[in-house]
Amino acid sequence: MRGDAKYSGVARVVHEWALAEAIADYVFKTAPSAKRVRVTVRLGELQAVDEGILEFALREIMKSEGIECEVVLKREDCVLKCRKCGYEWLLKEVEFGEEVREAIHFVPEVVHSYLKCPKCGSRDFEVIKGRGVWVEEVSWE
Amino acid sequence: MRGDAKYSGVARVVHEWALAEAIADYVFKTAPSAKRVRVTVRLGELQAVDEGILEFALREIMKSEGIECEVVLKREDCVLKCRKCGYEWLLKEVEFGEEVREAIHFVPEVVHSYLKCPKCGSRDFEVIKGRGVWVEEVSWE
Amino acid sequence: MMVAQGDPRLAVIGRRLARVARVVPVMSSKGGVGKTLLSCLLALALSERGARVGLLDLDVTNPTAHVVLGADLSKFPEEDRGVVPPLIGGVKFMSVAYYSGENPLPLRGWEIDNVVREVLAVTIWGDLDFLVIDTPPGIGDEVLDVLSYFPKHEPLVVATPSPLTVTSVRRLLKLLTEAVKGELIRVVENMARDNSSIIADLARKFRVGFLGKVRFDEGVDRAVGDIDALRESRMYRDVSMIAEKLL
Amino acid sequence: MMVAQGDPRLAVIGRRLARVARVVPVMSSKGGVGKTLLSCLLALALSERGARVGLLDLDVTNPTAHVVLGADLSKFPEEDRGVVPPLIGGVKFMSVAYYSGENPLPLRGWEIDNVVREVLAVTIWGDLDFLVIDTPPGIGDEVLDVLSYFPKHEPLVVATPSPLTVTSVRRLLKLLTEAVKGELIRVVENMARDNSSIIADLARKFRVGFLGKVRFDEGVDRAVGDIDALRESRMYRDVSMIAEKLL
Ligand SMILES: Nc1ncnc2c1ncn2[C@@H]1O[C@H](COP(=O)(O)OP(=O)(O)O)[C@@H](O)[C@H]1O
Ligand SMILES: Nc1ncnc2c1ncn2[C@@H]1O[C@H](COP(=O)(O)OP(=O)(O)O)[C@@H](O)[C@H]1O
Ligand SMILES: [Mg+2]
Ligand SMILES: [Mg+2]
Ligand SMILES: [Mg+2]
Ligand SMILES: [Mg+2]
Ligand code: NI
Ligand code: NI
Ligand SMILES: [Zn+2]
Ligand SMILES: [Zn+2]
Repeated sequence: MRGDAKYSGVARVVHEWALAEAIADYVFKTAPSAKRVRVTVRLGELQAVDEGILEFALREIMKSEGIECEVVLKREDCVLKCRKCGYEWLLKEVEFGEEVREAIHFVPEVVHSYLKCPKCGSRDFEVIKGRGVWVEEVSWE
Repeated sequence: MRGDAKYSGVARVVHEWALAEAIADYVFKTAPSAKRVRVTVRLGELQAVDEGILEFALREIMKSEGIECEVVLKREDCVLKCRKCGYEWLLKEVEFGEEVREAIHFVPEVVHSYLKCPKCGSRDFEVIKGRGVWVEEVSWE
Repeated sequence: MMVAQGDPRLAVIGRRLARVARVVPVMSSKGGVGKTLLSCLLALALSERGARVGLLDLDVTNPTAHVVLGADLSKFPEEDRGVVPPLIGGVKFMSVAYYSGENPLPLRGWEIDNVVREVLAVTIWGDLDFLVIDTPPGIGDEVLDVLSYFPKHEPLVVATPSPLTVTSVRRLLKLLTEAVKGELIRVVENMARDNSSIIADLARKFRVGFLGKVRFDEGVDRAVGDIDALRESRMYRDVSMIAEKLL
Repeated sequence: MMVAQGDPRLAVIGRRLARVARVVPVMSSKGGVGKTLLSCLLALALSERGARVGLLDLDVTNPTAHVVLGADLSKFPEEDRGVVPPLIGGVKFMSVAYYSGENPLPLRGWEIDNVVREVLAVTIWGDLDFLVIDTPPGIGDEVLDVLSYFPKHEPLVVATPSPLTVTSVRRLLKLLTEAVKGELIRVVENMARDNSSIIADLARKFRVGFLGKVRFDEGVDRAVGDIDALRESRMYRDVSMIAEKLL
């Protein structure tokens, strides 16, 4: 799910919940006995995860496990680079329709189905920054 | 070719010559008009390139192009890491026959045909350091 | 104060598969031996026998299982705390094709690995007796991901009795028998035309199971895209007998 | 004082291909359509017509061209300022199988990319009229490397008239026509059994060349591994006509 849906009702149904569970499981595995943690999550522009929903879901899951959790979300701009000709460009310069953005939201790599290098036309480009969800730091005492 | 063959005669026939040409072409492309360069090459333990032959070939090629070239070779130990179980080990701990070492010398990735993770048996391991030939630095004025 | 960083998706895969009893990746280093058709028919046949079945197309850069099943790609799967694979012919079917459509999806290996992680992290299978996985030819990221990320699995190796297939399948069996117990690996001969025993012998040599032959069925290509027609094909009857042995 | 670092192998590829007149990657996103057999027979047929021909097996994790040609893997290719591909049936043949033997070679995509770079950097082809390249199914690292590293190439797309192949080939043609001029792309129909025009129509739709049909040849599998027998097969006669059109 993308966009500015209201959190409370929607948070239970959208797919950001699954990503929040992944982050939660990552925290549980990394710090199995911690009762207070801080988790910093990097959110790549390409996947366009709904920050509000992700944060809400993560807090709910942590609360239900009795863990006090500080959530820090960091947006990362998406940079693309062509492996054929070396050209680098920003996702911001690209326009996609709503359908395509939704597809990329679920599986960011399908950007290769909808985008070509603006300079040479190759689809052999890399998302060098700003793909999706990454745990930048879990810290605990 | 591997091992301690004598340089002068052998250097013209072995495959290290092709790698030296690659390094030379890299230098020509990087610094097309330079007349004096210094090139630092990292040599991964896995490929077991003959340093003497490589250096000899590189000097010969550079000389024939009228370029003064300082060659610095750096050996890098080979470290392997299993993607399945996370185990890390050193190539030094592994024993291969002469045939296998020769095969790996030509195409280092075929190590996956002859080696398994000593802990879990998986072939899904990575050469995280010390694969082959890499130009660490070309510098010129 | 301790600190760690990494990919959260791998951490959740165990939870996603917690209620999946058996994982059956359908494999063969050779292309065109019938992995996709067999995966689809096997999933349908298991489901017809009352099993709760999921089917995952992991041939990421060339997905075709949706063509066999005639799946509707025009809308995205529903979301419910994750992505819920649509029911097709009684089977929960998941594929990257829902998102790539019929466009090319050229990907480098680490991008394929990313797709596999993403799909495994967000797909909500629920309770399954079988998760059947269609895989691509070769031994690249998709196949290594299946072997490395799934806590347990029972590979089904598809072979045809041609010399190039036998070469490829021998390499795959060597790899699989190193990592998985022989009794959990099973071989099926597909497109059998006579009573050659070359594939059965190969299975015996590697001490893995042999589930029998699926005969060459001239009509099956015409049934592609239509589940009812597939269920009436001769190939389906043969695959149903393989399904019986798996149950 | 300026500084740069990087992979030297990519810098030398142009030099290695400098005396190669035409590069013909044999492609098809679908497996089992006959890419390998066709690559081998095409190389043999071009060579028989007097062309200087190289054949490179880039199906890195599942090489099989050496099986078709009956190549001897027991010794490494000779070295002469690089690796010199052995002559087999008049064709300079290079494959990673010289080094991996018949062992499994499971590789991640970036490792495959490394193999391609290494092989392209050290193989000394010399003067060639044609370099034929066998490629794996899917659209992964090997295929992207061919499209990105070769300064020029003329893809030969292999298709069979089955619905799953048509789906896959359509995706590949879409990708290829974006990057390569239509007149440099050619389609061959393989394993043709009747006079269906589905593949010819597909080629027309994408405005690429259509080189004709190679008929299904029941006997060809028995000829695998024996160049003389291959040259006597009916498939070879059909492929020879394709070769004529390429010359
Ligand atoms: N038992 C069979 N009888 C007849 N045709 C078959 C049979 N199994 C597979 N095929 C055909 O072989 C081709 C390749 O099958 P596919 O399932 O796509 O193979 P893979 O997934 O291994 O590449 C398809 O056209 C399919 O219809
Ligand atoms: N024209 C043909 N007639 C009969 N059999 C063929 C023909 N072309 C290919 N084959 C057979 O089809 C199978 C797959 O061929 P192969 O060249 O390995 O395909 P690919 O490289 O596309 O996977 C082999 O068993 C081969 O002998
Ligand atoms: Mg890419
Ligand atoms: Mg590996
Ligand atoms: Mg398939
Ligand atoms: Mg092949
Ligand atoms: Ni969502
Ligand atoms: Ni050497
Ligand atoms: Zn470009
Ligand atoms: Zn391990």
